[in-house]
Amino acid sequence: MEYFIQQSINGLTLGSIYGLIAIGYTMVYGIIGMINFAHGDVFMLGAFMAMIVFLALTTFIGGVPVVLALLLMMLVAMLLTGLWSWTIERLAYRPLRGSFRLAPLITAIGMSIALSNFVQVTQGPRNKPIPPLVNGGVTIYGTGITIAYKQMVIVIVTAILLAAFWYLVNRTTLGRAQRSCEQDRKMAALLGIDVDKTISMTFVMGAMLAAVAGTLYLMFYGVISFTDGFTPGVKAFTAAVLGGIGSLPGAVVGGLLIGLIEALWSAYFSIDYKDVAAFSILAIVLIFLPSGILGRPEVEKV
Amino acid sequence: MVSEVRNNPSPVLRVEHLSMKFGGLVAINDLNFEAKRGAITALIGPNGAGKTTVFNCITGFYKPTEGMLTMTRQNGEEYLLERMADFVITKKAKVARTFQNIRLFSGLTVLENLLVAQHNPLMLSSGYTILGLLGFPTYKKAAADAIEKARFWLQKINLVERADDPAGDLPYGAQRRLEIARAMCTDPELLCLDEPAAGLNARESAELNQLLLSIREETGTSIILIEHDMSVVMEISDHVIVLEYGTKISDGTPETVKNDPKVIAAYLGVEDEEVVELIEHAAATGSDDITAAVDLLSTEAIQEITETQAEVPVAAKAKTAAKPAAPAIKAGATANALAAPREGESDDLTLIKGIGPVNARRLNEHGIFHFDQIAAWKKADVTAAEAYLAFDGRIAREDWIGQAKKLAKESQGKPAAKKTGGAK
Amino acid sequence: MADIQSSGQDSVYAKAAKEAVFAGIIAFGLFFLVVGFRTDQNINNELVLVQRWGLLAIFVAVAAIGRFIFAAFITPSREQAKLAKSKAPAAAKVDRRSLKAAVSRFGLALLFIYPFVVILILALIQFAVTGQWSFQSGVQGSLKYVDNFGIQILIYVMLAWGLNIVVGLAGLLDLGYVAFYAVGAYSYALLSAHFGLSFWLLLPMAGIFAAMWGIVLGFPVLRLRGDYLAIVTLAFGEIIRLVLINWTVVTKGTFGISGIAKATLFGIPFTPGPTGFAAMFGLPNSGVYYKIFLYYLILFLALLTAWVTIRLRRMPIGRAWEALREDEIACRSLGINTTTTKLTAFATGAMFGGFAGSFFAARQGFVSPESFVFLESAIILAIVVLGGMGSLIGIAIAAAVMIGGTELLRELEFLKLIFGNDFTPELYRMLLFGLAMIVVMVWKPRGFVGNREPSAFLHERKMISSEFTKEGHG
Amino acid sequence: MSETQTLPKTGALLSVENVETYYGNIRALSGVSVHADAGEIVTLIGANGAGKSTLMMTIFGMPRARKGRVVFAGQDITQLPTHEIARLRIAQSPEGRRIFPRMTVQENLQMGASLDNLEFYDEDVRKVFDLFPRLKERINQRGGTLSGGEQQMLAIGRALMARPRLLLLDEPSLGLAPLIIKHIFEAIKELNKSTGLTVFLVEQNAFGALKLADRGYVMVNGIVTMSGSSKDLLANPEVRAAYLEGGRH
Repeated sequence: MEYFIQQSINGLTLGSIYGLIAIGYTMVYGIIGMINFAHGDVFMLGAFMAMIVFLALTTFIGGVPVVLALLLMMLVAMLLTGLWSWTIERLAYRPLRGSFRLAPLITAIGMSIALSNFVQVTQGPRNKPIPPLVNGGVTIYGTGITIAYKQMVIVIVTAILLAAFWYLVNRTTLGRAQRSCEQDRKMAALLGIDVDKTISMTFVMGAMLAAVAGTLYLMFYGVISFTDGFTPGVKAFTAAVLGGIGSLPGAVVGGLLIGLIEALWSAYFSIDYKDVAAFSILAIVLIFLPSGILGRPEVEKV
Repeated sequence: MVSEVRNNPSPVLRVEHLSMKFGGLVAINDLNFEAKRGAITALIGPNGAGKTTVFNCITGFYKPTEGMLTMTRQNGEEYLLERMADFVITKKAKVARTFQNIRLFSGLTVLENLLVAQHNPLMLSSGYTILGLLGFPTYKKAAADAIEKARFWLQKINLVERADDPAGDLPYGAQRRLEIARAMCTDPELLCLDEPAAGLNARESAELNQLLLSIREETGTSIILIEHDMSVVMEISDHVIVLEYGTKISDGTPETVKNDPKVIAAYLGVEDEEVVELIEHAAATGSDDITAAVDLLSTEAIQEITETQAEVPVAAKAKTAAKPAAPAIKAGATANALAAPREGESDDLTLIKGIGPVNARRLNEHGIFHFDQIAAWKKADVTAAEAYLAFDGRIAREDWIGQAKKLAKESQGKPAAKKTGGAK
Repeated sequence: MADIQSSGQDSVYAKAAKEAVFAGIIAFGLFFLVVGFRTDQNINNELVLVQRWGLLAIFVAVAAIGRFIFAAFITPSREQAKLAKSKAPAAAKVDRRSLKAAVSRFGLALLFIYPFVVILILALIQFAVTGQWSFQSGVQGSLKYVDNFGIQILIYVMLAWGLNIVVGLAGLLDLGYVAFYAVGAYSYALLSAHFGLSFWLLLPMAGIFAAMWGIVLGFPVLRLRGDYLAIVTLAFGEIIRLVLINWTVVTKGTFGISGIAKATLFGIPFTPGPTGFAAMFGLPNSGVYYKIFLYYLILFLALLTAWVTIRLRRMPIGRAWEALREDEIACRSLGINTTTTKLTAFATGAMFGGFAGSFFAARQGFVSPESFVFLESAIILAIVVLGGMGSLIGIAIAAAVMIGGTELLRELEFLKLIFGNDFTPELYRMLLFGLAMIVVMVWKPRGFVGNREPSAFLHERKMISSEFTKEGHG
Repeated sequence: MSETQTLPKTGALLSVENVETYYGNIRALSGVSVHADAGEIVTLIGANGAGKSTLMMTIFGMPRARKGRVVFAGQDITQLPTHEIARLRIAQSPEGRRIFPRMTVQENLQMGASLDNLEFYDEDVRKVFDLFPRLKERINQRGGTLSGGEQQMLAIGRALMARPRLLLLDEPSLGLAPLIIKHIFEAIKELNKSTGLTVFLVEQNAFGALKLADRGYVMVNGIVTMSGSSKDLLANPEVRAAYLEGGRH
């Protein structure tokens, strides 16, 4: 039982990161019906930015309190990753809006390839290790279950962000504009909503969450490389689809589920096949629930 | 063959206790009706009455919540449509359909659209592709036959010339016809048409009626059609079923349906008491047609408007309303109007750029049939014509008179040319 | 945009300058961290920052100047061209069909003589440089060109043509196509290693295995629509790769399987020994013959794919695929079983992937999961879309441009003379590939050849403009 | 066609001049001119597919007119982005209602309110609820779960939240019971009388629409074939014949 709980905690930590990235996929999909393949690489870019900010802090300022460092890393990464995402949308996706549906998918794949190779070219192909930021953890009294502080940071930051995000989407004008564009873009425009701007903001918000996920990922694993966009990206995408693409709570649920499946499968069966398990469960869920767990069933209009 | 079908009034389709619910919404509620073999059955009703949902149940796109749909083929085989997958219904039970918002394969050519419809027999003759791939002659012959069949239907719908153009490039009316021809290429015994006349102009509507009648005559196919619009239906259908809010409110011959107070109420958006009044009025005036009721209603409405505008005595207003006094429409407004076209044949006025079929027909109604008539128009005539066509300044701008002069000269010069021009 | 006409040149430049400044600021924000700093490892394996302000300045300047040129010159001229185009009467139509026929005939002829042309050209160059006529040196030198360009491009042409059946004709988005390529490659590698079966026997078997996998994977997922189908195909691609990595007992995992038997020319092996090809025809020993043989083999396989595709398009099944892409509901209303139709498309596409896979194994003599990553699926899909879905010629052109172009970058060693010895053009290969994908797509969203050729005609075969064709929902 | 178009009628709040609109290659409107003066109710009647809804959407630039122009309150809005047209306080209750299905009634109404000026919000909501008390009962229900009539009321209410100078209504009677239609039409009339709201009404239900409107246009296949005062059109035998066939000729 202890083992199970321990593994579940590990799974939830990982799942939180997936969930944060998955929100970016699901929001973009919800609003323009496009799979933003470059999102995983935007996440990787966010992690790189955080890493460079960290190095800049230690190089130019010296000892900075960990909390402050983490906050700064997150903020700068969010800001600049948001800017990247804004630019990507503006250059590679917007010109293709309303045309052929596969075209933006291809530019997204192209963007994904270009981004990861851009980082490789400018930052070099090797892994980038940083010294551990957050050490130690607590053992739950009377059990062997330990929770690392960095796990706590991840879960707490994710929870705070999700709450803030939920507020933004459900209680603010921007959020309302976004939801209206998601449900009926044409009608939203008829009501005076600047659809282009709203879509841009969606990309920026998704990228900001991915940047936070990147920072947390960097903090957790202590290393990042230019190829690290793909696997978490695909996992997060899987999470978004599993939860029901287009649904925000679905993305979080899907992320946590994928994290749990991975952790538990590695614990009880085989660590080698953890990804196979995640993908297989995705396929099985979709066969029985063709729109994911919390997705809206697609009504075929005749 | 056809007469045999006529004399045999067995139902081709029986719909019993059909209900369809979407969540809490009841789209169809305990619907019962029969479509007779070889007959044209019309399903009418206001928008949102559930007509298309009935079609979707018949053709298997929706599984009804309750009820039974029985299709009886000519060879006596019976099929329970509610239990069959959509494509099997077309393949085995021989029910074909068209769609309200035309669903052609817009990137395939007109011909290819008709070939796709012959998929199942062609699949067989190509030995499920394998024999065809190896170049067996059976497939070659079948493919040639399929093209011949397509050509037959293209001739029927008057689209042979455009066989090699993409279906998406056809004008709206032609797309509607093509969709019917495509459905016919599946050799159906029951053809379900969803608003086939929507968006067609008068001439196209008339052609469509001819096409449907000839389909019934020549192939013995039974037809069920959804129409929004009663007048089209009245011309060709043998049997009419009226739906409102998913419930059948009337069922019978066009004549009986037409005068059913419930139907009138559903279409005019008036309440039942008013309808009773209308019926009584109709009976009093001796008119058995719904138009009498309409006349009464509109006269009342005009009165109402006039009263709200006040000042002018009511009686006088009612009088103006009684005669068609729209300044826009004045029959014989131009000086040289004719009672009928000379030699019974009018020129094709649409050859004048800017007139178009609608205006040509309206001009005909006002006694203008020939190019030389337009060519002879004076300024006053132009003003009058513009008034009733609601075209301020267009006649002069587009130089109809100049065009008409030229065309009149041409048609006089070589009478043979007129024929070809008219045929276009 | 509309006010360009009225507001004159000055304001165009002013506007462009404003946009250039804006672009510069954006570029500064984008590149400030990732270009302005470089992270390097020091002797203790710790990361240190290297500052590169000069490079950052170049990036910002390029963005600003580029934007200025675009806003000041390119956009207005494009607007004008558009205006002129809409005003001018429809220009005389080029007879696209005869042009296309000419291109395809010429292309085919070139493909057949390509190895010899290469040999001849190289020999001539040799002759020009050294004054010695040495046919043999041409033969030796041609190895690289036949292999890296000829065979490499043709593999992608074949794969893209295979995927085209699924994506271009049936309109089903398959993001895991490389899985079938892997099935083909491993079928050949394993069966030839364990049972010693010959290439010619295993080639069709690999295709059949891949097709079977196509059906097995396709059956449960084909009722999914659109992007759900896309992600599940991606997942299956990944599952197969992961199984190949982890099922070490059979696949040897990431080490891969090496020493795979080569293909033979109907029993004649390409070995240096006395029974080998070279000895048999009295030629000096060389690896080139095998490459040339492989070149013709893949050319044959690719043309087989094209031939089958062309034939199938005129069969009911091919037409049903295209109809499915246009409108699935209408298909069902015409009595077409859309599930089996989709499955056949999936299986046929997979089969050609399998053929290509077994060829790949025979060519490399080595297979490992590394060759079957998602990126490969993405590249193949990109070629299909860039070429113009459904168009065989367009796809071939796209493969030649994209694959040939990136291969060409390997050849740019001379750039080292300019940028110094640290410069490795190969590093930029995939970066440029990705950027090219974006640029081409934004420039031509319908791909190089968007027109569709009808499968049957009554009077004359007219090309169908891409504005009418749809792309399917899946 | 010639460049010298007819001048807009003086005092017209909205004037659509010789507009041509295409969907792809298919021409949906071929030279349509209509106008609405401030304070009037104008109706456009015609059959399914005649192009009525296309005209409504063309006013908003979706799709954009290829020829002709749209002028609102003296300003040429033909090329203006859709959301900026909406911000000129032209509101539309479009074809098919287009309620946001996963937003509550209240949120739907909020969407209608001008985003940057919420000072009248409470007052406007109250007015809408006065007009359609049913909506008040359903305030926290999601749009998608409302009945057809309620959705129609919500669509009109949402349009009114923008404090429109011009209200475009596309088939408000579609699929509704006669009693509800009557109610909605009365509400429109009432608004027009009390606030001088200009209304442009598209209807298939020619009879009801003409009864309500001051003037009317008849549209057939993308062309306006008749126009005149409601009274005249009601008296016209062709229009009368069209009652039962939705204006087809």
